[in-house]
Amino acid sequence: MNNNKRNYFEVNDIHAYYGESYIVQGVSLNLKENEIMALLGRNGAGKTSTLKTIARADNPTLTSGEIYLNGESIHDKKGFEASRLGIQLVPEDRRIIPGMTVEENLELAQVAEPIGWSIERIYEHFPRLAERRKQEGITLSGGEQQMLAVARALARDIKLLLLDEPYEGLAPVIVHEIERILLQIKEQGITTIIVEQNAVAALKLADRAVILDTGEVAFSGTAQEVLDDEELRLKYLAI
Amino acid sequence: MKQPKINRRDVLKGGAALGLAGAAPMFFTRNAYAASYLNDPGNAATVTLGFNVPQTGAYADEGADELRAYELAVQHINGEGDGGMLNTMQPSALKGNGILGKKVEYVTGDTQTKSDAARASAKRMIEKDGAVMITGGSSSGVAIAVQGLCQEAGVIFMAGLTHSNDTTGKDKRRNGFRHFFNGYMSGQALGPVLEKAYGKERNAYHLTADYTWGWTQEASIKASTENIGWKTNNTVKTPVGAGDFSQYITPVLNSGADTLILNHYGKDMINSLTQAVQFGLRDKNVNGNDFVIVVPLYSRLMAQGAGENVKGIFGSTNWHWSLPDEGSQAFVKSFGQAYGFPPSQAAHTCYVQALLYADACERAGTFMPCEVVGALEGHKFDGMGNGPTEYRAEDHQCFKDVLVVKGKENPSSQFDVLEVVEVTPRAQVEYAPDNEFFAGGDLGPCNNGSA
Amino acid sequence: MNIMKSEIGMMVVFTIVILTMPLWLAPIGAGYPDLLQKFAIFGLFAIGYNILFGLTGYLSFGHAAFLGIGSYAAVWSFKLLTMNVLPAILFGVVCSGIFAFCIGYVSLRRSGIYFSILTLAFAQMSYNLAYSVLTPITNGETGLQLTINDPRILDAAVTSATGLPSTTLFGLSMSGYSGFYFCAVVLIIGFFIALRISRSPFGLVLKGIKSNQTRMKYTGFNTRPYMITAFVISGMYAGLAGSLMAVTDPLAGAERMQWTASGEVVLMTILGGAGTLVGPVLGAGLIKYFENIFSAFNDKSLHELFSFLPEILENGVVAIIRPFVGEGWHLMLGLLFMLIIIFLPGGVMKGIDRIKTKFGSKSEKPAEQSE
Amino acid sequence: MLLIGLAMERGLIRHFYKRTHAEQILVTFGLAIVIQEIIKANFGANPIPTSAPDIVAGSANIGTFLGLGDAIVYPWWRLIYLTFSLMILGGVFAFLQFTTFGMVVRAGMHDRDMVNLLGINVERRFTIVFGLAAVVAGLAGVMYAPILPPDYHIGMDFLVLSFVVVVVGGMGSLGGAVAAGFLLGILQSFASMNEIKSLFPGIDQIIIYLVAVVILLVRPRGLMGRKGVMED
Repeated sequence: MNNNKRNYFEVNDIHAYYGESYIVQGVSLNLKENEIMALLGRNGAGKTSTLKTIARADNPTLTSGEIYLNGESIHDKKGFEASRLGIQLVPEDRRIIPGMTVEENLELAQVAEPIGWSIERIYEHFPRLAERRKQEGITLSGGEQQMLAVARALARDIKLLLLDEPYEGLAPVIVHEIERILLQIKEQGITTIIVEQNAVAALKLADRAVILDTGEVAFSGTAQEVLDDEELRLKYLAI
Repeated sequence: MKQPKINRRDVLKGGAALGLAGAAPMFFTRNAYAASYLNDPGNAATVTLGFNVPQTGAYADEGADELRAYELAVQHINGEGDGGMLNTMQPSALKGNGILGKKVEYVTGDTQTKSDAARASAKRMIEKDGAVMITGGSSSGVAIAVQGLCQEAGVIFMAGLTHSNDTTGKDKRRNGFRHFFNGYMSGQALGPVLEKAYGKERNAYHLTADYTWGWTQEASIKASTENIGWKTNNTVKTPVGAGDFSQYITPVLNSGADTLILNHYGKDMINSLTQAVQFGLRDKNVNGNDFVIVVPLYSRLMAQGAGENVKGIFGSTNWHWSLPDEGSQAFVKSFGQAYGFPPSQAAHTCYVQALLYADACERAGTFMPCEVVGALEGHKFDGMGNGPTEYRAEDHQCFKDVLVVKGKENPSSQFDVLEVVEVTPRAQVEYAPDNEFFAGGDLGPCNNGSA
Repeated sequence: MNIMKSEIGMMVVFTIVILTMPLWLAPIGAGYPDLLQKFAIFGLFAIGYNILFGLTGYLSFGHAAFLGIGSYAAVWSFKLLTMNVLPAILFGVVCSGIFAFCIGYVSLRRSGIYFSILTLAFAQMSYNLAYSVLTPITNGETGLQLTINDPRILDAAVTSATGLPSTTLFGLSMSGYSGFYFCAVVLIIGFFIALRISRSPFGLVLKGIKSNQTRMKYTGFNTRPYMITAFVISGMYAGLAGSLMAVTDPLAGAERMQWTASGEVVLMTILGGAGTLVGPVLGAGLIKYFENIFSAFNDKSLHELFSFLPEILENGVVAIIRPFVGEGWHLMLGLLFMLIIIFLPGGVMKGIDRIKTKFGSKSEKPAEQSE
Repeated sequence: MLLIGLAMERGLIRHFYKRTHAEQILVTFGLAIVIQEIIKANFGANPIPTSAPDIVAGSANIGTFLGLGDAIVYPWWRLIYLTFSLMILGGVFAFLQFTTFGMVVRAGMHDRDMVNLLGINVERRFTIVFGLAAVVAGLAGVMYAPILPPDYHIGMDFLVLSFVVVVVGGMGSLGGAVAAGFLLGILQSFASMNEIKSLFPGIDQIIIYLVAVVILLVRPRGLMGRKGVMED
């Protein structure tokens, strides 16, 4: 093992398919511990697919490339193994499990080792969830569901947090609240990749930024560089 | 085997199709090579018979037993084995050298107990394998469907197990023959026995499989029991394959009936009987009568399936292996030697049908269907297990003695589940060809088919 | 492979292959009229089914009902009107079309498995009623047959030697090979129509529904009329197949409508390759071949088949094969399903595709492959 | 039964979780045919009579017991069967509702992928569930044998019906399946009454399917079905 030569988190030239369609076409990334990266790009650029591939979800299928986290190989693992190694995905559609209460949704995250925050601690940080603990998860409002999805990730031990469109479809007031939560997470020093349509909001949180275009990396640099380079933003982000 | 040949006709047809597409068939209809009748074996050394039996589905065991009987019959006709009923059949023109000097070959098919599949399978035997006669089957629907097909195609059909009045009633055909008895005969045979055993004062409740066979049997049994003075409390139709009959059995308990008649066959009969016994019907006493159950059509295979529950229950059957006559014993012996257990009534009727057909061809001196029909119509024979028998010319139904049987109290083996109570003489089950249960059909002309 | 891309080329190849079936199927024992007719008829049934399932992805589990209705309608036409097959076919197609509209109108209110169950329920109701209560119309278990005394008001008093007149196309008897060629021509026409449908704008809409119904709805597109049309068309194909069954063999039985019959066409389509044009025909042929040929083997015919082998080997081979044929042909069929579904998820057509790509020839996928 | 179920799942079914529902149904159907034929080859096609233990033979006179006269009789074995199935039902319900394992299974039914991404090996748990399902079905079969003598084809008779019951009840809802089972059973018995049949001939033949249609039209996901199950 040559752990020391690798970055904390490293993605080398991954390729992935949804059935027949070639969707991630050779993406490479790397992150240092405690770093936050914004993964940007237009609709269909392959951002969500990249996150799902890293989390080793059932779809898309990874065909080649390597993923390492903290010296452990991820590309040869299944989804549940990746999660046990510390990769936690907060999916864009939140994926709160229907038919289960808020609390059960959190308990579900603590079935498998290793466990992160205790449920009490989560309730302390998210009093709104504590109030609704017996309510069915999917009956919550959009913002509350997003909170629950983040909380569910925190209930597991996180080495790498993958946030997919945390602000999507939320009213501006709620966006602020989620933003506050994400800032708290940043304070915790959790290594994070955030995918967001709202590039400015993401770049506020991020240290570094990567822009994807049609399944490939088009730019890689600091968050500030993207904020400063209007041409780049126009070309790839249309802002 | 001769089947995978490409003969000149096929090649011509293929070629014609290439060139002429849709118009092609005009030139190559079957009449191009005219012969006197369909599938004429001509100068060939062999003749092919088609055995069409259920190999899959609920009657697969019955079909397997029929096939065993056919294989045995072919051996005997060809002069192999111990000859079985060939030695007891009277009169017999069979010489043990095949039929008309031709060795008997056979092809087999699966009816699946579905009319469509049975017809497809019979058509294959006729069109591809050149069968001159089709026989077999284990249900009336299939028998009637295949009989119709054989009539249209122009080959002889010797029905296997089919008990519906319609087979030789409203759906009778000139090219089709039935050795098996029918629902009406069951009723006629059972009536007196039931009267003797259970008296004149009975109140009967019918559960009837809701399709043609069930209806004809119900009507036949109802008529004959009402004839001996019984009342009919109710007649209830049950869906075929209902599985759980409890919702039909519970109303019987409070109906005031003291007799349950199960017009079911196969799995339905096994299930309804088993469940009726479980509901304690047989332990009841209604109007001073012990409650009794009657199963008009018995089959040994079904009786085996119902196990203990058949004990003491009356029914009728076409034939049973325990019959002491010479013919039955000869058949049971050769069947037992070949397969290690006694034959079922389905096996018996199929075996007999095969022999009767062979004998008729021998007597007619040809395989030509119309001549064979002539040889079978009105043919009287004996020594085949049912006493003196006649193939009545008017409807192609065999008239012979019918067995009334009862579930045995102390079976000595798994095959010994029925005991013969009475051999009802033929005169008692005979009826006029225009009997109301059989009216409406027409044999029509016979068909030699076009070669 | 360009020939497969042009419609004309494809039609020519298909026509030749179908019409020469008696020739090239003879060596494998399938070159006799009844089985050839069944190939054509079930091919047609499967093509029609594919218009619904292959294009839209809606899995109907009750399509056999339309087959049965087509058969009953055709036989009634023979009984009441004339032995000519054209009115019978017309009548069969129209009746099944009307039924398909009624059932489709209700069933298409749901999608996915609920749609499947609704169609299954309708078909099972039809089957149960046809088997028992509707016996005056269907002749129940026995099946509806012609009788000598049928009125046949349009036919002059024709009496045939068999006692029963046979079905005809203006005097040409529809049994035997002429029956096959008639079915084959109908199959070719049906295939052509299906080809045009799948490449028409209508076909594209259906494919769009398959890939994403919700998205199409969001774009303000009302998919329902398209779905109903597809359902009715495929029901009419089934009715056509059903009436052809009656044409080649004038009998209509209730078991044609049972769920197992509906299941059969699903299997045909999937085995051959759902969504492809040729696949369903291939699947239909495969299943009918198994049903008719494999079930016919017995000890004797097997020994004859392998008599070219030395005796010990012969007995060995027969002993191994025996459980899978004759009364065991269902076992063979079950294994075949499993093997194809496990190893060739796209059906036989997909398998052929794979072989093509494997063996060099950088041919593109045939255009009709929708996936 | 557990072992057969586990073997089936490990060997075949698990490879199909990612396939379409149609393929899942087809492959299990193919397997059913194969198993059925193997049974036929070994035991024949005839039903095999199976009697209940002698000690519980006969029938209970419920009527007398409830003081309603002696007109209501019910076989002991059916009563035992009823009690037993209620117990099993209760057991399965408790298992699914009150254990962590059950929670995971319920969650997995709705969203396999997400549960997987929470570090839970869903596949392994589904294997166990499949095995348990086989055990429950097997127990049902064993208990039912004295009522319905088993033959090789018996599975097919129940296949379509159980499919309809599950969907009408609502996919993924145990309560729904139970409710639908009771509802259809009672309606079937009701429709089998002579009074009803004389009013609507043949109603007993179609009542189950008729009710299924009505329920699915009124309640799109069955009696207690939930959004999201089996809809992808």
